[in-house]
Amino acid sequence: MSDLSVNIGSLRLKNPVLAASGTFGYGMEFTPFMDLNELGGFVVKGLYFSPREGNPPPRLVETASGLINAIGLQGIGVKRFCEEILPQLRAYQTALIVNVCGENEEEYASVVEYLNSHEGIAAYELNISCPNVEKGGMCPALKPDSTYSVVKLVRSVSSRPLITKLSPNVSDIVEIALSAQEAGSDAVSLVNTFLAMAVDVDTKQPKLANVFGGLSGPAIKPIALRMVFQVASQINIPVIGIGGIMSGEDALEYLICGAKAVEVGTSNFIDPETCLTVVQDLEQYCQTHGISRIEDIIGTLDVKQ
Amino acid sequence: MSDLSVNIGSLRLKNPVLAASGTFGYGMEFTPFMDLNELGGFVVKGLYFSPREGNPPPRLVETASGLINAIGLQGIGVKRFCEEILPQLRAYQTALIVNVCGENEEEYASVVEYLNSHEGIAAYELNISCPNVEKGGMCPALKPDSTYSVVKLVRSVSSRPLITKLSPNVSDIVEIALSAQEAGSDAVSLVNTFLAMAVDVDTKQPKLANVFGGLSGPAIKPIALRMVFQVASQINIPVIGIGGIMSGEDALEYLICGAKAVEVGTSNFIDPETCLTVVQDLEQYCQTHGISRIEDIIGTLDVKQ
Amino acid sequence: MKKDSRAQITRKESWREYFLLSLESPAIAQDAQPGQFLMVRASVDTHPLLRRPFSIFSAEGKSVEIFFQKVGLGTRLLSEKQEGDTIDIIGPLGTGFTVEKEIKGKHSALIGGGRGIAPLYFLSQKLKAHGGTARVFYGGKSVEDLPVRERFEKSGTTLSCATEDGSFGTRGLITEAFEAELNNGFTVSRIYACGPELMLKKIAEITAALNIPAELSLESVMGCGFGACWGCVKRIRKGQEPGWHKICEEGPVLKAEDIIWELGNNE
Amino acid sequence: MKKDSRAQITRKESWREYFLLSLESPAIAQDAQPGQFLMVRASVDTHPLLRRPFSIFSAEGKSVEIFFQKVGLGTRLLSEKQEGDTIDIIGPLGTGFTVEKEIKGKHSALIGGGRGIAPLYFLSQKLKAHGGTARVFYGGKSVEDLPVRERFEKSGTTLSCATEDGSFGTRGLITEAFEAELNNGFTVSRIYACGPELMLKKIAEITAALNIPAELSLESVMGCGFGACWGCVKRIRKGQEPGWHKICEEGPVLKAEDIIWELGNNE
Ligand SMILES: Cc1cc2nc3c(=O)[nH]c(=O)nc-3n(C[C@H](O)[C@H](O)[C@H](O)COP(=O)(O)OP(=O)(O)OC[C@H]3O[C@@H](n4cnc5c(N)ncnc54)[C@H](O)[C@@H]3O)c2cc1C
Ligand SMILES: Cc1cc2nc3c(=O)[nH]c(=O)nc-3n(C[C@H](O)[C@H](O)[C@H](O)COP(=O)(O)OP(=O)(O)OC[C@H]3O[C@@H](n4cnc5c(N)ncnc54)[C@H](O)[C@@H]3O)c2cc1C
Ligand SMILES: Cc1cc2nc3c(=O)[nH]c(=O)nc-3n(C[C@H](O)[C@H](O)[C@H](O)COP(=O)(O)O)c2cc1C
Ligand SMILES: Cc1cc2nc3c(=O)[nH]c(=O)nc-3n(C[C@H](O)[C@H](O)[C@H](O)COP(=O)(O)O)c2cc1C
Ligand code: FES
Ligand code: FES
Repeated sequence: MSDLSVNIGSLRLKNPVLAASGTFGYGMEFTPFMDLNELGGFVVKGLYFSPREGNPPPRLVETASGLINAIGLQGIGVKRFCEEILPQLRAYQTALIVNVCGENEEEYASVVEYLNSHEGIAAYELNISCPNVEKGGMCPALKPDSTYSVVKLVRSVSSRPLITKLSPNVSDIVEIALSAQEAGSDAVSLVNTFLAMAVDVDTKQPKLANVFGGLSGPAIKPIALRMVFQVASQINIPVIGIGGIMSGEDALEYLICGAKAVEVGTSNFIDPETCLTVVQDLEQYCQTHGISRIEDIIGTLDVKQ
Repeated sequence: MSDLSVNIGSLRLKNPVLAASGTFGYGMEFTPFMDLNELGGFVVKGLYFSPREGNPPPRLVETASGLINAIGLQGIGVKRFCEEILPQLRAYQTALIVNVCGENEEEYASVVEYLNSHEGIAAYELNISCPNVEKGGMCPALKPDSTYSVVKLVRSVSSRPLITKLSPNVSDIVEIALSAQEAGSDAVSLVNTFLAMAVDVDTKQPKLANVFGGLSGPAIKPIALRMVFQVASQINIPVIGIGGIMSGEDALEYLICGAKAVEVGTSNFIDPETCLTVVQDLEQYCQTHGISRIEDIIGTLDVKQ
Repeated sequence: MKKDSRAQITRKESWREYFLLSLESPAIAQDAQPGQFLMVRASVDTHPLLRRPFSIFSAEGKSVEIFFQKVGLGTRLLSEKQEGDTIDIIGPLGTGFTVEKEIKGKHSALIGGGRGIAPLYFLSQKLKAHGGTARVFYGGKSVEDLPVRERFEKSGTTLSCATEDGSFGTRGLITEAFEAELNNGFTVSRIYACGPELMLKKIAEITAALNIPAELSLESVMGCGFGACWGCVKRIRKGQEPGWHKICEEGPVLKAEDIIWELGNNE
Repeated sequence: MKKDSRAQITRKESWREYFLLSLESPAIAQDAQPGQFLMVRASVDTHPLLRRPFSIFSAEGKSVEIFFQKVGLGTRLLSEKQEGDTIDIIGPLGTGFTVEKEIKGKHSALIGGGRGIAPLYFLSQKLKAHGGTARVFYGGKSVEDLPVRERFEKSGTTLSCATEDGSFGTRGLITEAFEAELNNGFTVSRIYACGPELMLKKIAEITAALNIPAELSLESVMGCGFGACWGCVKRIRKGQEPGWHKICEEGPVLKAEDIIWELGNNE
């Protein structure tokens, strides 16, 4: 048995595999398929302070090896989450991370303040990068200053480790990651989805009611991996890699590029057991390659000069 | 027979289908598969002033529904092009567009000045967006000011229509397109490839000798289409849509989103007849939908309010 | 709800673009209820990415059947599978048709349009098992779109067919055939239907006017099928609240009166 | 060079992970030369994206054959094709082996490692047709890696086999078996080889030392196969100039002395 545990700042994970926000429901949806205790952790669906309606359907469209979604963060709001869901989740011995949303900086802060007083949450993931809420995909993670400002505020009210989730829809993701680091974020996770669209040529209408949505899945992996490598080479806080992971091999690419952990997203829909398969694949890889601690392979990309 | 012709500024194309630079060689490679005269036009492989070695192999890696390349613009340089290739291409009645490269602004200008005096070229496509040349993917198209500056200079020396080719690796592609327009570009084409990478987990080495490469193919279509729609809605000069086109349906998505023409890239490798199939598909679509001029469907996306 | 990544195809029948596959999957077969569905993986590696939803055509012993029409890449790949191949399925999923105890001795109409016939065979069997009687209305463009009518006939179910081109049964839409029967004095205590949205909307109107309880099986683009993606929502009433609710959980079968027929939702 | 999008599989043979397909494609068969290759489309829609290169195993009358090993997704999809199915191929491509007039009465050695045997059957037939004699050295890990040895035997070609585990022929690498023969006084005027790079490099060393002309068939990742992508380059000499040259045009068969064996290139 190899040691698969990793540390994301003060947060210790039993293995580096997390389920990504918005693709794992509130966790309980996956209990028919797995023992949640075997996960490194999971990030619940993005929560605003109040419940949200989300976007009208169609909300999903498939593309080549990819999926565009425009759910629009439909959700039950932070209060119902704490009343109805959190008590069930406390039964599990795995890192529960809450994905925190806000229409403005104050809302992010009030979600975190509300959650602070509830037990059983391991960390917050600050979702400043959802492209589906505002038309045109605007969000704080597109600019260093808006990133800095919201992270700084939330960091000041948060009693728990803070992971800032970055957007890939930028020229220079390293610059944004540095802003998050400077503002006190304990880690960054990347990437959220790529702003995208698709058209029905017979009706001449967008295939999504919201026109734009976020592209995820294997199609985006090569771009997301590049971003993770760039960010991990330039910042000091831990990086969590996200984008198109369906197998242990995919996860290993991210770890080798410098990610301390990964999140599995879209693949949870296709094979709800993906997260566990990835954990098993990592274990297997360590055995085969004689690696006693998974941490030893993080950031070991062998770049010739 | 519907009228498939379109105008890109003063450049008249017999149909809106061009072959994209770097995926169609110098044109002659495709004569076994088609009559080049049936194309709207084609863009030859990027040319620097001098011949270039390109990057060491491996230069290609396949990903989910995509291809990463790091050719590094290997090429024969502008002089040999004019001596050896151009005379053969003059035999064809189709728009020949030269993709112009440069290590600095002066080189772009000297390539264009050299070509100005040679007959048989319909337009220049300014490649300020190749991610494979500098490590880390730097290029003028990442910033509005560097875009403005090189376009302005080249526009001042060019005797032919100028199409500026944009990079998708930016936060705000509309801003870059506006800079190109302001600097006098006659049209913009988008997108070039997405900066990407892949890792061999057994050797822990990057799968490309150059580490980074550019992602193309169907995987990127949803993002590229979104960018074309955004740019076409905001600028006045014509837009040429590029990214993942393999069929007439793909091309139609771009036209409906506002592209006046499209370029077919990676698909030329897979089915060297793609460009012609797309032309036939467009003709068929026009017949079925009773459209007499293809220009009538450009920018007709039906977005509900 | 179980995942069975190696359900074996034990029998395959095909008619032009329609296919019926028998899958050996004991745990799923045992739990299945009429109106529930499976999520089937049809992809080669990463493309097409998502599973595809199919109603359960029948469940008996160790086997479940699915009946589908080839309409795109996923169904094409599935149609190329052979007997002996295995496929990866998740199920049974969703909320199916309700068959209450009071159905005993009562008469139901089951209306299926095209591939929408898929969940109605299983339902007809269950209704009979509970002592009810069922009459099935089965419509399509042409006789070729009614491939499974013999399954109903063999099981002794009364079947009325309609085709748009008149090549089999009455000419016209199946809803017209159904309305004509109602006008002829045909009475039912319950209606179940599955098919194109326009057909379902029409049935909702008819049954609302006559005050007959109706259950309709809806389609929706499904990302996961088990409540995790929030992709499959439609505007429906759940208790008092109209809102975007998940069709893979609250449905695919819904009470007609709970469906809100509005633009961009169910049309 | 032609594209044939409907080449029919008229015969399929298979051994564990090896497959031999006979494809009816008259125009391509007619032009094919030993050492040339086909680009074969194995994708479902957009994935895996690129065509796959395969040497021409034989060309006779209206048919070409390919022989391949299942190593990944593309070859797996291809291995699942059945007799009667059609596939989309482009060919013949590249520069094959040179068989000069002077070959008449001369003796050649053909060395193939694993799936590298693919182009050598066609070559052995051509050599014979030109009045030369050919001895084939065929190596693999185990006897199961030598599935097409009977094709050579049937055609009356002298065959020497080697397996790493000693399960057939001499034990060891095929290059060792070949060297042993040379040491035993075996003389050849020309050597042709195809197989893993390490094997080819070894052969280049042996033949350089003995001053025997050798032609080697290289592999490379190919984006197009017909000179359009510049993806397949290796460092080779072309005339005086060493540079990155396209293997799909200058090769896949190259004179041993034109190949520059350097790190990141051919190893
Ligand atoms: C709960 C449920 C049960 C179903 N039961 C059956 C069944 O028993 N038999 C059967 O033949 N079909 C059934 N369907 C429809 C079936 O899932 C789709 O036909 C199938 O997913 C199409 O996949 P494809 O890859 O072949 O087509 P695609 O290439 O994905 O699409 C082809 C066409 O079908 C449409 N389409 C794709 N997915 C869906 C969807 N989920 N709902 C509606 N339209 C869609 C597309 O918009 C497109 O026009 C059911 C759908 C749902 C939601
Ligand atoms: C000119 C030429 C002729 C060839 N002739 C034959 C032949 O006659 N029979 C035969 O079995 N194979 C032949 N090959 C190799 C064959 O093309 C590859 O095995 C095939 O493309 C793998 O496809 P895949 O999708 O199954 O594997 P992938 O999933 O793409 O890859 C599986 C493994 O094979 C390696 N690989 C992939 N493509 C290539 C490639 N082009 N060259 C070398 N390694 C590769 C990958 O790095 C990976 O390790 C030839 C290659 C070339 C360039
Ligand atoms: C349907 C769907 C819903 C999502 N919802 C959220 C969300 O609520 N919060 C968030 O930060 N990311 C959300 N994401 C983004 C994912 O967490 C992840 O960053 C992205 O999908 C890329 O990973 P993948 O390619 O593995 O899916 C969502 C993604 C999908 C597909
Ligand atoms: C192998 C390869 C070489 C390319 N070379 C060039 C080039 O020389 N100049 C250029 O502007 N774009 C180049 N491109 C980018 C394409 O022209 C096109 O913008 C991109 O591939 C996206 O289109 P696609 O998805 O249809 O391939 C190249 C792309 C590929 C795949
Ligand atoms: S299909 Fe995913 S929630 Fe319904
Ligand atoms: S494979 Fe494309 S140039 Fe050789």
